[in-house]
Amino acid sequence: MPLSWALIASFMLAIAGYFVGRQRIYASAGPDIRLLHSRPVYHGASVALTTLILPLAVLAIASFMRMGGVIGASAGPVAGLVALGAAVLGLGWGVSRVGQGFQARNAVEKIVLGILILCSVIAIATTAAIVLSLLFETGHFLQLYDWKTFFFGTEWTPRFQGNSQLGVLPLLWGTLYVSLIALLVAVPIGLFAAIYMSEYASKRVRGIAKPAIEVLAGIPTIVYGLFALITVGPMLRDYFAQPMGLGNSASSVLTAGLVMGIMLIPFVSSLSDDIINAVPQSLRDGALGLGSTPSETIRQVVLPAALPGIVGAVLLAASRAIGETMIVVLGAGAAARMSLNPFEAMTTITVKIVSQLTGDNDFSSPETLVAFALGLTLFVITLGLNIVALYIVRKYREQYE
Amino acid sequence: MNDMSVLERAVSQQDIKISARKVQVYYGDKHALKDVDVDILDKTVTAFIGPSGCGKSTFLRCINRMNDTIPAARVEGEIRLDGEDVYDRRVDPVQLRAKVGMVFQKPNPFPKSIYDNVAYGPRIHGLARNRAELDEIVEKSLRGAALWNEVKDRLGEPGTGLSGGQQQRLCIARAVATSPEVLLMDEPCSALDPIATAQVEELIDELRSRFSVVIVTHSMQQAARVSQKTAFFHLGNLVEYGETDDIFTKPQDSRTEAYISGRIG
Amino acid sequence: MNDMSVLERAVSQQDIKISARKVQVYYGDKHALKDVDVDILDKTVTAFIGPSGCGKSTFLRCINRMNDTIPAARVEGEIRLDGEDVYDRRVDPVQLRAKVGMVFQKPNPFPKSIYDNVAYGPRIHGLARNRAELDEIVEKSLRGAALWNEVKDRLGEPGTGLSGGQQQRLCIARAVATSPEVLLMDEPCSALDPIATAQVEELIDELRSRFSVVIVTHSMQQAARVSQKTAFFHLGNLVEYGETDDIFTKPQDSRTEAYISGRIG
Amino acid sequence: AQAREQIQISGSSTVLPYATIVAEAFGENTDYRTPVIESGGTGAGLQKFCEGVGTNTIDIANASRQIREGELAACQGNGVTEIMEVRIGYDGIVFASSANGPDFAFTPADWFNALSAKVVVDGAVADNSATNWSQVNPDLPDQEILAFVPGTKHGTREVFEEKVILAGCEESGALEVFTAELGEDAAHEACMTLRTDGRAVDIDGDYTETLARIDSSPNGIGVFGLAFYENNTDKLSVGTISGVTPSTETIASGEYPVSRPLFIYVKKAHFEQVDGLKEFVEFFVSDDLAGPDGPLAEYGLVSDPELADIQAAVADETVMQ
Amino acid sequence: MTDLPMPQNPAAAQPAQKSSLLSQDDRTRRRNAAEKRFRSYGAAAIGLALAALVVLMITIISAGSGAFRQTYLSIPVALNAEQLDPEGNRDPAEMSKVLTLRYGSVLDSALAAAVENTGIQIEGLSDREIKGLISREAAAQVRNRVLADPELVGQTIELDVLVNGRVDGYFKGRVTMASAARDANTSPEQLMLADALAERGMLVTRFNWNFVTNPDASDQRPEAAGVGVAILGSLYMMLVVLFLAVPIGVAASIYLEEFAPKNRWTDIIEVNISNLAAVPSIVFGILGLAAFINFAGLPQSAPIVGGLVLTLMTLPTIIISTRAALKAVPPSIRDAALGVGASRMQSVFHHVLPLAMPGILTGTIIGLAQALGETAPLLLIGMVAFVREFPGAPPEGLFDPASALPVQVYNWTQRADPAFIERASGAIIVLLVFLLCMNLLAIWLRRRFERRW
Ligand SMILES: Nc1ncnc2c1ncn2[C@@H]1O[C@H](COP(=O)(O)OP(=O)(O)OP(=O)(O)O)[C@@H](O)[C@H]1O
Ligand SMILES: Nc1ncnc2c1ncn2[C@@H]1O[C@H](COP(=O)(O)OP(=O)(O)OP(=O)(O)O)[C@@H](O)[C@H]1O
Ligand SMILES: [Mg+2]
Ligand SMILES: [Mg+2]
Repeated sequence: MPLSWALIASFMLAIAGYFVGRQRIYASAGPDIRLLHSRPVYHGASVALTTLILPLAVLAIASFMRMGGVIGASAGPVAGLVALGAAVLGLGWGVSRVGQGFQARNAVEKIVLGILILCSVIAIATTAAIVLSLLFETGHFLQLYDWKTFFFGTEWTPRFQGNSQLGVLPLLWGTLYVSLIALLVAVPIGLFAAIYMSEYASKRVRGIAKPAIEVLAGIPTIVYGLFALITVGPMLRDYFAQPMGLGNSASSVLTAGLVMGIMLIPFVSSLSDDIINAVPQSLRDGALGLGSTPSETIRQVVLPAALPGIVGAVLLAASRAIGETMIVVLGAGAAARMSLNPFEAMTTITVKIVSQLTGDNDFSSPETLVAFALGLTLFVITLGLNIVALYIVRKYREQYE
Repeated sequence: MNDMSVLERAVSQQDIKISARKVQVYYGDKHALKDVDVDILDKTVTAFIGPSGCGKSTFLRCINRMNDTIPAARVEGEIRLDGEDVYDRRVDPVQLRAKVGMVFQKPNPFPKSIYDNVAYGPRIHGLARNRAELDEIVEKSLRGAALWNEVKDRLGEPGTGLSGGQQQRLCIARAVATSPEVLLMDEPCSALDPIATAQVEELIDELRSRFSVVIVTHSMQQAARVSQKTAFFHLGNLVEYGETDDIFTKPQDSRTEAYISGRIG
Repeated sequence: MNDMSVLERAVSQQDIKISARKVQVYYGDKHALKDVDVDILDKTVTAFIGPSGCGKSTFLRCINRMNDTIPAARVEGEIRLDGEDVYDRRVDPVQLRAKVGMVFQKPNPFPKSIYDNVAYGPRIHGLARNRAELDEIVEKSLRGAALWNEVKDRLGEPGTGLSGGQQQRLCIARAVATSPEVLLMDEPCSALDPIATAQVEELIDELRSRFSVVIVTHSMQQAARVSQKTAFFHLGNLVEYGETDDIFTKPQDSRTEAYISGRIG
Repeated sequence: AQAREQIQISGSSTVLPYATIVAEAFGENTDYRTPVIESGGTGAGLQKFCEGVGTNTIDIANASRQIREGELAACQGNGVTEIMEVRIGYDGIVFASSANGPDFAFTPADWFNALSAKVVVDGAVADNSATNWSQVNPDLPDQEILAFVPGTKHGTREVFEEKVILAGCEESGALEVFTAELGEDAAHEACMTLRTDGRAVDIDGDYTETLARIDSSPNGIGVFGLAFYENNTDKLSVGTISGVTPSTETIASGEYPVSRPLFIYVKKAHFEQVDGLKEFVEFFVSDDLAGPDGPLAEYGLVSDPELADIQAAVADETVMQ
Repeated sequence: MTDLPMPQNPAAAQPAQKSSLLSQDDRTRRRNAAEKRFRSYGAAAIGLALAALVVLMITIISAGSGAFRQTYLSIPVALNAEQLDPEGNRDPAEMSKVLTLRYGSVLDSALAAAVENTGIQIEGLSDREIKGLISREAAAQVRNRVLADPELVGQTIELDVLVNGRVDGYFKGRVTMASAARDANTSPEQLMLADALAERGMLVTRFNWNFVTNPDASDQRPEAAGVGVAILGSLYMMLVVLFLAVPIGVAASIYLEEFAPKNRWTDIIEVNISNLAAVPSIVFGILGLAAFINFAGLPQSAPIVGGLVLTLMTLPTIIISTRAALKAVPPSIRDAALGVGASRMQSVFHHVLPLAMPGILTGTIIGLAQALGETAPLLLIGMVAFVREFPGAPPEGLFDPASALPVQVYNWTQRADPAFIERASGAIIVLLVFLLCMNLLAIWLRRRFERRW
């Protein structure tokens, strides 16, 4: 493992560099270190960081070339040596920079900023990678299948023998319907729970209720799915759908939506609770001092101030709803259908992505490849929704202090 | 109108609006207010003075039960508004606070437009029947707080974008707009320039014809100018309470004298 | 030492510490500060006075580039500290702010202990070699801000649990603890009682021997008491700037006169 | 490349239980490590299989159907050329209802008439309006029609459509009417299109889900694998097809019509690189395991009557053409 | 009101306009009713959420607690030398040629002998039913023991063997005489035999550590299956997620919220991140397969790949909640820090970040919880698998095949033998305990950081 040795050696050098940097600055600072631009820690850190960055870059490039097949496995030791050399170089350079005039804090902060930027780039890179990995296969799909039928078809009946109807509309409808119901459950409950926890509940109640509700987010979705299948579905059918003459399907959009809503409660409640809690007390005092009731204060002052964060929480919940599979499969069934009746079985895009990818279909047939097209379509749709949400938040955003 | 209020003042001077008996406040273990007894008269301006940290704000917050919002705070003793104990279990703090308005020491405008800031109270208390009436209340309150001219063209802008002094006047306007019976003002003029201060003092004088006003101030001059009664607090005790003129000219307690003459803090 | 500082003051009186030329500030479309030209001397107390909303805080925040944090704010013109343009691209605003300390209009203690509030600046600037030195700095700063006696037994408690005036003094102590070259104080005494005010004024006078102090105040008396130079702002303009005595006794501009005599606001 | 110690297998979830039984025994009885068996569907398994040759690709793909032309082409395109196809036995597909309900004796025609979207009424094509089994066939119980059929992702669906519905279509004579009206291709399709009014419920999950659905809708009849049924005889009662009760024997003899072969596909190129791969394949089809008395048959796999041929082919490392 | 004629007696005029504090006027009453309603909505919401939790918990625990108990049979087994060591030289290499199948027959005869010795008479009890009493795992158990100590051959040893899943289910109430009558895999006679053995103390049901420590077992041996490998796999993945997702997520949020210029680009990034949260988890699996396995050449079924995929999946959750938390820190705190000469970096790391900590931890809790329970993306990278070998110690172990707890649940719910349903619920309990341990730390931390300003 020459690479990991190079890595460990670089780390050792960096640690050494830290102490050397500090030593040198104490030595060169003269009697009063207060005159320095930066504290000695920063000088040490700047040496350590410059020592580390070069070898890390070398190793990253090397492993990337390795993956891309540009270099073979035998190049490992060479890369290790190069990395080690780079570390030594970096150390030398770092140490040589240390001195009275050197703005070590700025240098360190620049590097840290660089790291922060790199981290945010990962999010972008992920998106790019997702789009790329979907785009390629979607292209294959569209070569095999007519795009008009895909986008505007109202029927979804894949067949093993080919000649399938692969219209996205019924799936899209099911996705929106299920998510809507889930949000109708999760948002009011979650928001009210958050309000109660942050504004009314005693510290103890909050200390227990909040983590307890968070457990809901951690229960595997298959448990929810079975709950929907075994308990909620038949209950809805026997007590609502059949008496009202709305059908006798045990799996329904409503079942899945209700159960999914329960799962999403903590997404809304916990995040909103943090945000509401962060609204300064002085705002509450202002409203209470005018004789408004706590609920008026919350509705008219606290919630508007917390709005951007709450919208973020709701969006997150909506996102989970759109991306959920197990609950829909077990709760709402697998039938692609466009209907307004919430007691009928329907299905969602995500479910079909999973089932087409994990089914027994020919992997190069449109029936499998459609999963990628579905993924991309969903991606674009949620992108649109997010843009709208951002716009709305911008419009209603209120800044306090 | 002014004549009338003068007349009125003369007759109602002696009505006790708020009476406090043996009020104690603790913040956790800290005994912040000790045995405060005071009678605040109706249609009178009462000034609370005393060194920083002596408990003026604390006592003010007791009167309209704003201390309820501080978990660590504990109030003992009795405070009566028009003879009714405000800490009675049946009392609704909301109704109490509607009657006893408050301006806080740190300006705290809502993150809403200037208009909505002022209209907030009238709206929740249903003081205006229609938009025109509401507009009128808002304008009157802003004028009273000497802010109208500066903001009349930007009523829709957020209140948080105002300068410190403007924010404070906005908060005064907001409090006045609900027409409380008692108005508690915690250093309302500390961020204001002399002219704005003068305007606010004028407003206070005008308010006095209708409500009782309690004002915390660090400026002895201001206390002398606006108040009829003055209470001097020191280290959590109400040391002396009486006619403003008496307090400033012939204080009974040596600590009051020391403070007024600038010797203790 | 006092003799020395008097001596020193005499010789360095004329050193220009900060010079501003044609400073314009816009908040979005709002032109908040217009063509401000001013020279602030070293080892001098300069007072900014003017009606609320005239731009005093805005100008103060320009000097140490705190306006950088308001996205809507745009600064034009030139401000030089010791002859160096503070808006130069090469200037590190952090270093600038370490040299030019600030006390804000609204007290804003960190939600940390009182000790940590004061010790924060010295810690990040490495002003203390060890805990004992740090303790000393904290104590000295708190004493200077006239807060030591009130908090010496509760240094570990959160700074946000203090009374308004105590918070303000805590912020002063925090600013003083970093030993800046220039100290900008935005209405530092507005929440303080006369005694604390007097102590802070004393502190300012003491600081003057080492730094340049700029203070925004609404109290003409205070300006007269502590400052050697006074600048009068009105509606975003610097109307008049000169020796404090001159401004108060023989103002050149009619607006200054009107303000001082209490006619415009 | 370096050798790998552990065999990696991927593919059909129908084959998975058999593969795990073999893998467990293989790990227990040999010095090789127990293979890792993923389940992700036949398609995904074959796709991984066809990704290429080398130790970071899988060695065996489990399949509940034969590899398709297109897939084979993709394989070859990626350099996976020497593929061994090993049939490990047959999977029976059965129809079962709640154990508490009446027993059913079906014919394929009953299924066609109950579930197809279009049926022949009085010699003309009409929408299916049957609501009870007794309307389809007076011999069947008077129970509401509700069938839980495998979703379109399952290979079982294909078998169900071809061996039950299409057979029933033909048997009932509907195919002729359809052909006359719609033409040959469309007629096949029309036969196999299931009704969408909620009487034929697609199950995208697995047999446990079907079982749970029968629990909550006791009128339902589900499609199961033989092995699953045999493990749950206390909850299910199986229906006969044309008078034949499904069992490993009736399926092996060909009496019971609804079954399909199961396969594993093996990369011959990995015999060198992966420890014990060939031994594993041989172990899989050995009499001890895949024989009629072996644990696989006991679990529900229908042992291949031509097992000996398959053993020979494995021993010879015969690859597909 | 000032227009009123001057009242002679002010006290008399007052009551007309003054209301008592003790009695509420109409409007106040209405507002208070609204307040009560609002508050009760809140309480009801919490109640609902907690009720849902309780119902789910009860379902899980009642279904899964059985997995933690297991029935064993202790019988004397004569290890017949002819069968187990045909060569007779006690050479482990030779003896290992004997398959478990042979051991099965040794056990069968031991069992038959044991039943005979006890003198239990049960009408209609067949040999097959006696044999079927014990698990198939038993043979492997004996074989391992013999191979470890060849000298045992020829002796008679006392063995504790697992009983068959149905019989085990009978002692846990899952199987009844009535269901056994219909069940092809057991029979009332077999259960009666088991009852008789239990009376004699040969059959005991006791706590089952093996469930936590054993690896998965094949479909024929539900009684031997455990979640050992899955726990390790989940643990490894969570370590990867914790060490990657949290720092990266927090760093990205800090950059976007505190440093990035507010322009169209940051808007795009913002939208993009919330959109990533909406990407179905299986798509991350597609990505993981393409990027980490096919492109980067990481091994199949490895926790490292699972961890990376889950990291990408949880990042948006962490970023969104962290950004919201950072946004909620009042600007005056930043001003205060900048005013004493702290750099922006210092103001963020010294003041803003600690204040945002509760929100960050909430995001972390929720993100990790989600990652811990996720199956779909693991489907495509080969972690939804039957794995019997334990992965090694990290860091190398991260590259060994492993499964994960939700995968184990998913797998077991698909298996035919109903005994696996109980195991699956048991695995869910383990998963929840795992989750709870993870959360407790975060919750404790969050409590320390929580404050209002
Ligand atoms: N963030 C901001 N956005 C928009 N306008 C602002 C902002 N801050 C201040 N202003 C406006 O700029 C003008 C000058 O404000 P500034 O805070 O400098 O006044 P000031 O002289 O300090 O007043 P005060 O004595 O009341 O504090 C005011 O009209 C104010 O409304
Ligand atoms: N929330 C709190 N928690 C703990 N102690 C508090 C709190 N609020 C105030 N105190 C303490 O109670 C005492 C009285 O505070 P109070 O705010 O009433 O003073 P004040 O008279 O208003 O002073 P100032 O003029 O400075 O505003 C002070 O010592 C203060 O430190
Ligand atoms: Mg106060
Ligand atoms: Mg200001």
